[in-house]
Amino acid sequence: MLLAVLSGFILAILAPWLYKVGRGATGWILAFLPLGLFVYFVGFIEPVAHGEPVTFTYAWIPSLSINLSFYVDGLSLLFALIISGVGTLIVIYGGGYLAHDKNVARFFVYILMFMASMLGVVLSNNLMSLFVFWELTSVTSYLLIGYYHEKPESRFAALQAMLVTGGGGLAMMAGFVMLALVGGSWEISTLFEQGELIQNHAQYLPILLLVLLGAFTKSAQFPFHFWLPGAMAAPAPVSAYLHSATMVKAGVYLVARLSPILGHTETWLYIVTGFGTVTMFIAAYIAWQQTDLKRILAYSTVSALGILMMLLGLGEHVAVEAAMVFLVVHSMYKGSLFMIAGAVDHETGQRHITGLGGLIKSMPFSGVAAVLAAASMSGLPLFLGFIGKELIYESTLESHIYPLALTGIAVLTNVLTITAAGMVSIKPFFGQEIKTPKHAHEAPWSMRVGPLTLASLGVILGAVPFAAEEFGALLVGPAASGILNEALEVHLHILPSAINNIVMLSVVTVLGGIGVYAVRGLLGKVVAPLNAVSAVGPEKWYQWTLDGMMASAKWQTHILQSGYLRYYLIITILTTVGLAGSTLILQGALQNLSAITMPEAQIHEILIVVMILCAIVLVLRTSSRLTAVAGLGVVGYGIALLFVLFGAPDLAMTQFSIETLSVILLVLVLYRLPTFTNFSTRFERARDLVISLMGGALITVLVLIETALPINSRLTPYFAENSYTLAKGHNVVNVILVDFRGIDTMGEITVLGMAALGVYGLLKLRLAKKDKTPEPDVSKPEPISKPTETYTPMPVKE
Amino acid sequence: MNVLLVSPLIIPFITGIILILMWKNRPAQRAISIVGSAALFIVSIILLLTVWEEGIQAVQIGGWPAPYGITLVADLLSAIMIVLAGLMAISVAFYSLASMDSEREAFGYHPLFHILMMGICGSFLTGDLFNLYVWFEVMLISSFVLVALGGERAQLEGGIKYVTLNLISSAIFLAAVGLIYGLVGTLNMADLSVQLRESDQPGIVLTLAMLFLIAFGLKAAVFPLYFWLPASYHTPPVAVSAIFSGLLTKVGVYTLIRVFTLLFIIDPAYTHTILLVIAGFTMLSGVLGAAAQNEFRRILSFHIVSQIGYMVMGLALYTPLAIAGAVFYITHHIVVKTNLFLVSGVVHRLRGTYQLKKLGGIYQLYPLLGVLFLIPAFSLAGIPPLSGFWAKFVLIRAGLETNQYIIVVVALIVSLLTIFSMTKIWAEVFWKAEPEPDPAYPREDLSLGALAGYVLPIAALAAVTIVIGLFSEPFVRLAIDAAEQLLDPNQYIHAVRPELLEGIVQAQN
Amino acid sequence: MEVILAFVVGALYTAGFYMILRRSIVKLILGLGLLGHAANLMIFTIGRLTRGSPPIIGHEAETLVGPFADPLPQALILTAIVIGFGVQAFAIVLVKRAYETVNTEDFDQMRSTDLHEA
Amino acid sequence: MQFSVILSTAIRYMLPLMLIFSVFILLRGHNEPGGGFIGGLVAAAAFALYSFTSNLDEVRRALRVEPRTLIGSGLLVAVSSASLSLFFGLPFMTGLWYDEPLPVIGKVGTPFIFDVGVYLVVIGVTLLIVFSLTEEE
Repeated sequence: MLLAVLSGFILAILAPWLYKVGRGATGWILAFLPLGLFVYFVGFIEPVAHGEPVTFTYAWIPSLSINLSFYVDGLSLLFALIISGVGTLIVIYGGGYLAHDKNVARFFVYILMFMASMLGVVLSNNLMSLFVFWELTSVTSYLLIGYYHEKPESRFAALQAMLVTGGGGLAMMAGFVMLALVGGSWEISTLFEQGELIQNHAQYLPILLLVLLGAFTKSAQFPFHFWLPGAMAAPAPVSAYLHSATMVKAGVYLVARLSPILGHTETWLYIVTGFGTVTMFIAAYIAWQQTDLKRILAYSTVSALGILMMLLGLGEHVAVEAAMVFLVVHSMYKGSLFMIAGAVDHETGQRHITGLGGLIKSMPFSGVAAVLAAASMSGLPLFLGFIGKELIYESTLESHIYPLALTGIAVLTNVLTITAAGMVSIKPFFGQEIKTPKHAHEAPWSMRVGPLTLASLGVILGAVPFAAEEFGALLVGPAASGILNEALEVHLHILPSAINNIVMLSVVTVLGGIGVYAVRGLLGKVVAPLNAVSAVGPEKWYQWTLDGMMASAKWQTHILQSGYLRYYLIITILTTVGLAGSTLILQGALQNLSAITMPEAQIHEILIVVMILCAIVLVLRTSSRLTAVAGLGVVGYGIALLFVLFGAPDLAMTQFSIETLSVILLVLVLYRLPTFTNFSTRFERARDLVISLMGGALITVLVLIETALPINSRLTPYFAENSYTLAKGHNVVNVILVDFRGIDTMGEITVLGMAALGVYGLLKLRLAKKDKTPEPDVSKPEPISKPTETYTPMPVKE
Repeated sequence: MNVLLVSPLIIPFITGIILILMWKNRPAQRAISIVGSAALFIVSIILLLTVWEEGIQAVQIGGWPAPYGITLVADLLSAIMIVLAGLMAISVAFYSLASMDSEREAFGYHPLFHILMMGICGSFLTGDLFNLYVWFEVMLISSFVLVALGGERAQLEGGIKYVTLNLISSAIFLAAVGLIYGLVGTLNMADLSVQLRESDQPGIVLTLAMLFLIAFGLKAAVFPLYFWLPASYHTPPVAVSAIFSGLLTKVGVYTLIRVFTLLFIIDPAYTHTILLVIAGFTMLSGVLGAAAQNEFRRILSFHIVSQIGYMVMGLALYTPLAIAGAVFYITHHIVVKTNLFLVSGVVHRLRGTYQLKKLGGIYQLYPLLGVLFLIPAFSLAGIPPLSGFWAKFVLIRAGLETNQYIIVVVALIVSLLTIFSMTKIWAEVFWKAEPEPDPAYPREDLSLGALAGYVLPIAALAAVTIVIGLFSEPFVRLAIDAAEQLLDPNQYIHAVRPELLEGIVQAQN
Repeated sequence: MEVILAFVVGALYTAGFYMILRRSIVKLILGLGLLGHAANLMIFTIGRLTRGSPPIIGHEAETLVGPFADPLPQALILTAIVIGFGVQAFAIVLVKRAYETVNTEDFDQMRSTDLHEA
Repeated sequence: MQFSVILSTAIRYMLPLMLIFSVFILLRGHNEPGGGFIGGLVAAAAFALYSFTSNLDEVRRALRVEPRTLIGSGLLVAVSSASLSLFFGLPFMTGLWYDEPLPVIGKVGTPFIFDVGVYLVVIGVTLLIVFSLTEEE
């Protein structure tokens, strides 16, 4: 099983090399993998239908309870069959569709990876491995939508899809984690037993909302549906596969899969059915107003996804059954129609239905397939779509909430769906022939196999009683059982046994559909004013969010990363003072201040202190840099004197020599630089002084508090004891430096060495002007150097 | 153990010294640089395996017992960090051979690089607070020089901000070390752990904790102390940016983790809540900064900030899983972020610019390079099953376990924005059609084979990312073990010197 | 005396902070110098002061006896002074080069690396 | 000019004296105030003064080695003295002492050799900075 899921990834990596060998036939060759997988999954039908679900577990990250565990029951099997089956046809179709595209090898890489990810989603039993595959479908979808990546609209659509589904995915991840924490397991099949516990938990609602957010975004439910029509920027095979038959169904799958755990509550019913209903109607309403083949199909897909959600929300036996039948119906006709739309676009260069007509002559195979698929889509009798529609009406009529309203909306939706079906089949292929940009001719065989197979399957399952019965018993029944977590027998009949309400509804629907199709032009004009509403629809919300985010990003970055070093420093100092100061006060450390004793000092000590203070003032106030350097030197010497007085001769010697060296260095460097220019305003200076005083005060307080406490050095007695006896030196400071803490000194001389190398490098290395980065585009300020050092009122620049 | 534990210090040190002595011999310098980095990498792996097998290792420099001498300690966190340093050293050293200009090589690029590694390894290994300051300075001075070496205008402007703000951080750190010695009279971290827990001045201890938070937070580039990073990281040659972006800020994160699991644990409800707030703002502010940028390396630089937030979040949540998440996040981030910078260097080599506006069409011409970008980029954005996803997952799970919903929401939103800005680079540099060539930016169409010196380290690091993602179990296990050690400071103290624990043991009895 | 020096230390920090907040790069260097002095004096003060009596063991003695200045802070400060000197020397030259390249000592003319419009 | 001639002559004679003095400071460091750091500064100051009064090439000749090499060798001496103990199975930097005191120097051990390394580095660093700056002018 692991190999079955991962084989797609492996083959994907090999695809570019295979392409070098296979060239035009690569599609046919690669199709053997999905075909093989399909056959492999077919082998599961019997055992799963008659027995227990099959599980496979492979350890992945046991420390986090994440396993690659797979669970094959009717539900996952049905999806796996759709994915591998349609996948086979798509790979063949894609090979033909992109035969002349230079990047077709990449297409194969992405599509195979996608298929493998999708299989992973529907087969995973572990919540996190499901999520891993789920995100992989988003990523591959991103790459596939952006396949024509040099077109800006492709990139835009890819990003939109990624952000919407990715955002939902992240919410879903949080939901999964909470679900696992509440339910005590990461394995879905184990969580089935915890349904009651979870539904009564305080976190049930957040979990439900988060998980549904993931499902709704993925399955393009209103108001997240807008990314799907945008995703039509992808090549046709991608739309046919991802955006009709498989990926968008992942959300449906998830809702179905988690029904036993999260479903069957009031909340669930209202939310899932509610969103589903709104989606199915709104999308169907938008669909028939489109003229672009792919957009019509995209919106009708959204509508179908809405129907599926609505049914799963209802959660009754018949509703679940209806959902599974409709799922298969939809995958077949929509996959087929998307491929045909692609073929039409490919062979005529035109995909607006207003520019298409009478193609049946030049494209007979595609035309037939289109009609068959559209008939299934319309739910005409003897097509599988009919069975699906009947079951849908049965479900809505049995609903616990608003059965009539639901049924009414369902009828309206189906009426519009029939209209759309007509628009994508009748309009392009029949009626007056219209000249197209490219001379129309039939698509190659690789592009015919898929639509024809899928379309005829719809007829076979819908018209052959035996086939329908087996389909119901072997696939739909087990799948529905998986959703309900109890065995359910399903019997499908191609025709209803008696004329009842439901049949009447069907008749009304078909008649309505034909009627609307006939007057759609007129109707379009009537409802046109309503469309102003869609100008403020969800896609706009997305754009506003994005723009708002960008604006706030620019704003905060402009404020924070202003480029003014002094603001950075001010923020740093204020943060320090704020955090440390408030802690000092809040944690009650200030009371130690009462322990301070009056200072006692000798006169020469006072003198030195006064000298230091004067020098500080001098440094602050002088406008001559040499005076300032001298002041700094005096401060240093003053401190050295303090070292002498308080028993630190080594320190004093070092301080003296370093200070001298620093002063020399400063003078050497600075005497070419100008006098200080006073750039700041009086306000700024006052502000900076206050900030600095706060910083200084913080340190002073800390020093005062600490020096008032008794010191108890744990180290010094040891040094006093052992410097000579063990380390053989009389000068304890020196012994500490070269022995007790010698490694400090090693670091210290390394710092010195590197600093010297740095000085050398900075002064000597002048890169030749071959550097590719030009000077940043900042207007050169005029030099402000002044030759003299006399103090004159400085220009105030701000 | 004596030799093993000091070798991450001695190897880069001796390598650096030899490089200084062979100043003029460029071929020899290049060879020695590679040998030295390889040796460091090998030793680091041995060290990690030893620590994992035998527990925390400690050695007393000079044979002076703790707390009187300086202790070098390797617990799992340190050992992991050293391995990462080794891995970065060898990859970037290799990359430098191809990408570094001969002028900078002639002015000491190689020795500075190795001394930088020495400072980094020293910071990871030391068990003494003042000694940590010294290693910080070794690391900083080397990084200062590396930032500025070459003296281009942007380097100098960015360099001044980098130097100034880091010096402020050092000044605060030094003051805090002084104050801590004044309070409890010791500098050994194991000893401090005991003394600070038993201090009768919790108010002062917490105040000092704040000072350390500022000092290390600035080095780690957390909000609102990160300004130096986006101002400077995009200015030096790309090999330097790469090593800085991967390793250097993580030294700050490492020290934050160290002091807030070993030293300042008297009141996590106070200190770690502050950390959590900082983490949230750091994530958000960093990613918004990235969203506002239009230059390859600047976007990456702001992302560093954002992701530091995730690491701090792990520390702030302060549960075994959360800390494991932080450790795993660091591991993943260092590999991935370095790699992204290395990729940006290749693009720059081909097109002469980092401006998104001027770039495009790379994927069409260099699909392999595109893949090599996508792997770390998606990993950074937390796309499963790459390494970044597990890192994010663990943190989010830890956040939900402790009911810290706000930070989880922030983390998720930031994650989405990360995807946004990573795809921005992808779309602009790789997907977009190539814009009209600008004569100001000379382009060179080299084959990737001709750029093997660039591509090989990138591919190697991408492979590491994939391995961490697909075969995560040992890495996760390692992170969890490291976290368990960190949350039990007494293990650390015991490894340094069992006698130090006496006070604690008595108190507990 | 510690009390007095606490205020001197505070004054040094205040002056240092004030200087680094100026727009002139030269003042920045001076400010960093002041901050270095401040930190050193602070550690010295915090290690408590002892008049006279350097920590040197007499020629006849084997251990330090009587009141003596704490040698450890001295060793730390010595290391810090030297490191500070190295870093400062580099910073000075960096500022000099920046001045020559940008041709101004005004920090507000040195924002190009931060502006995202670039 | 007269003054600088006198000074440069004086310095030429003072140089050896100052160097001897610097070694003296280095040697007594372990027992009295002094040590490798201050000793190195004194020696460097001697060369620096020399360089202010004579031309740089002459000073470089007198120095015989590049300052950079001095830094490298100083670091090498330091790390070697520190690593020596590793060969005896002792922790890094453990002091090893030659028990018989030598004349003038006193007891010799690895910490002392380490201090010599410091001395060399300090000379190298100071001179490298001073030379670079002087050549710059």
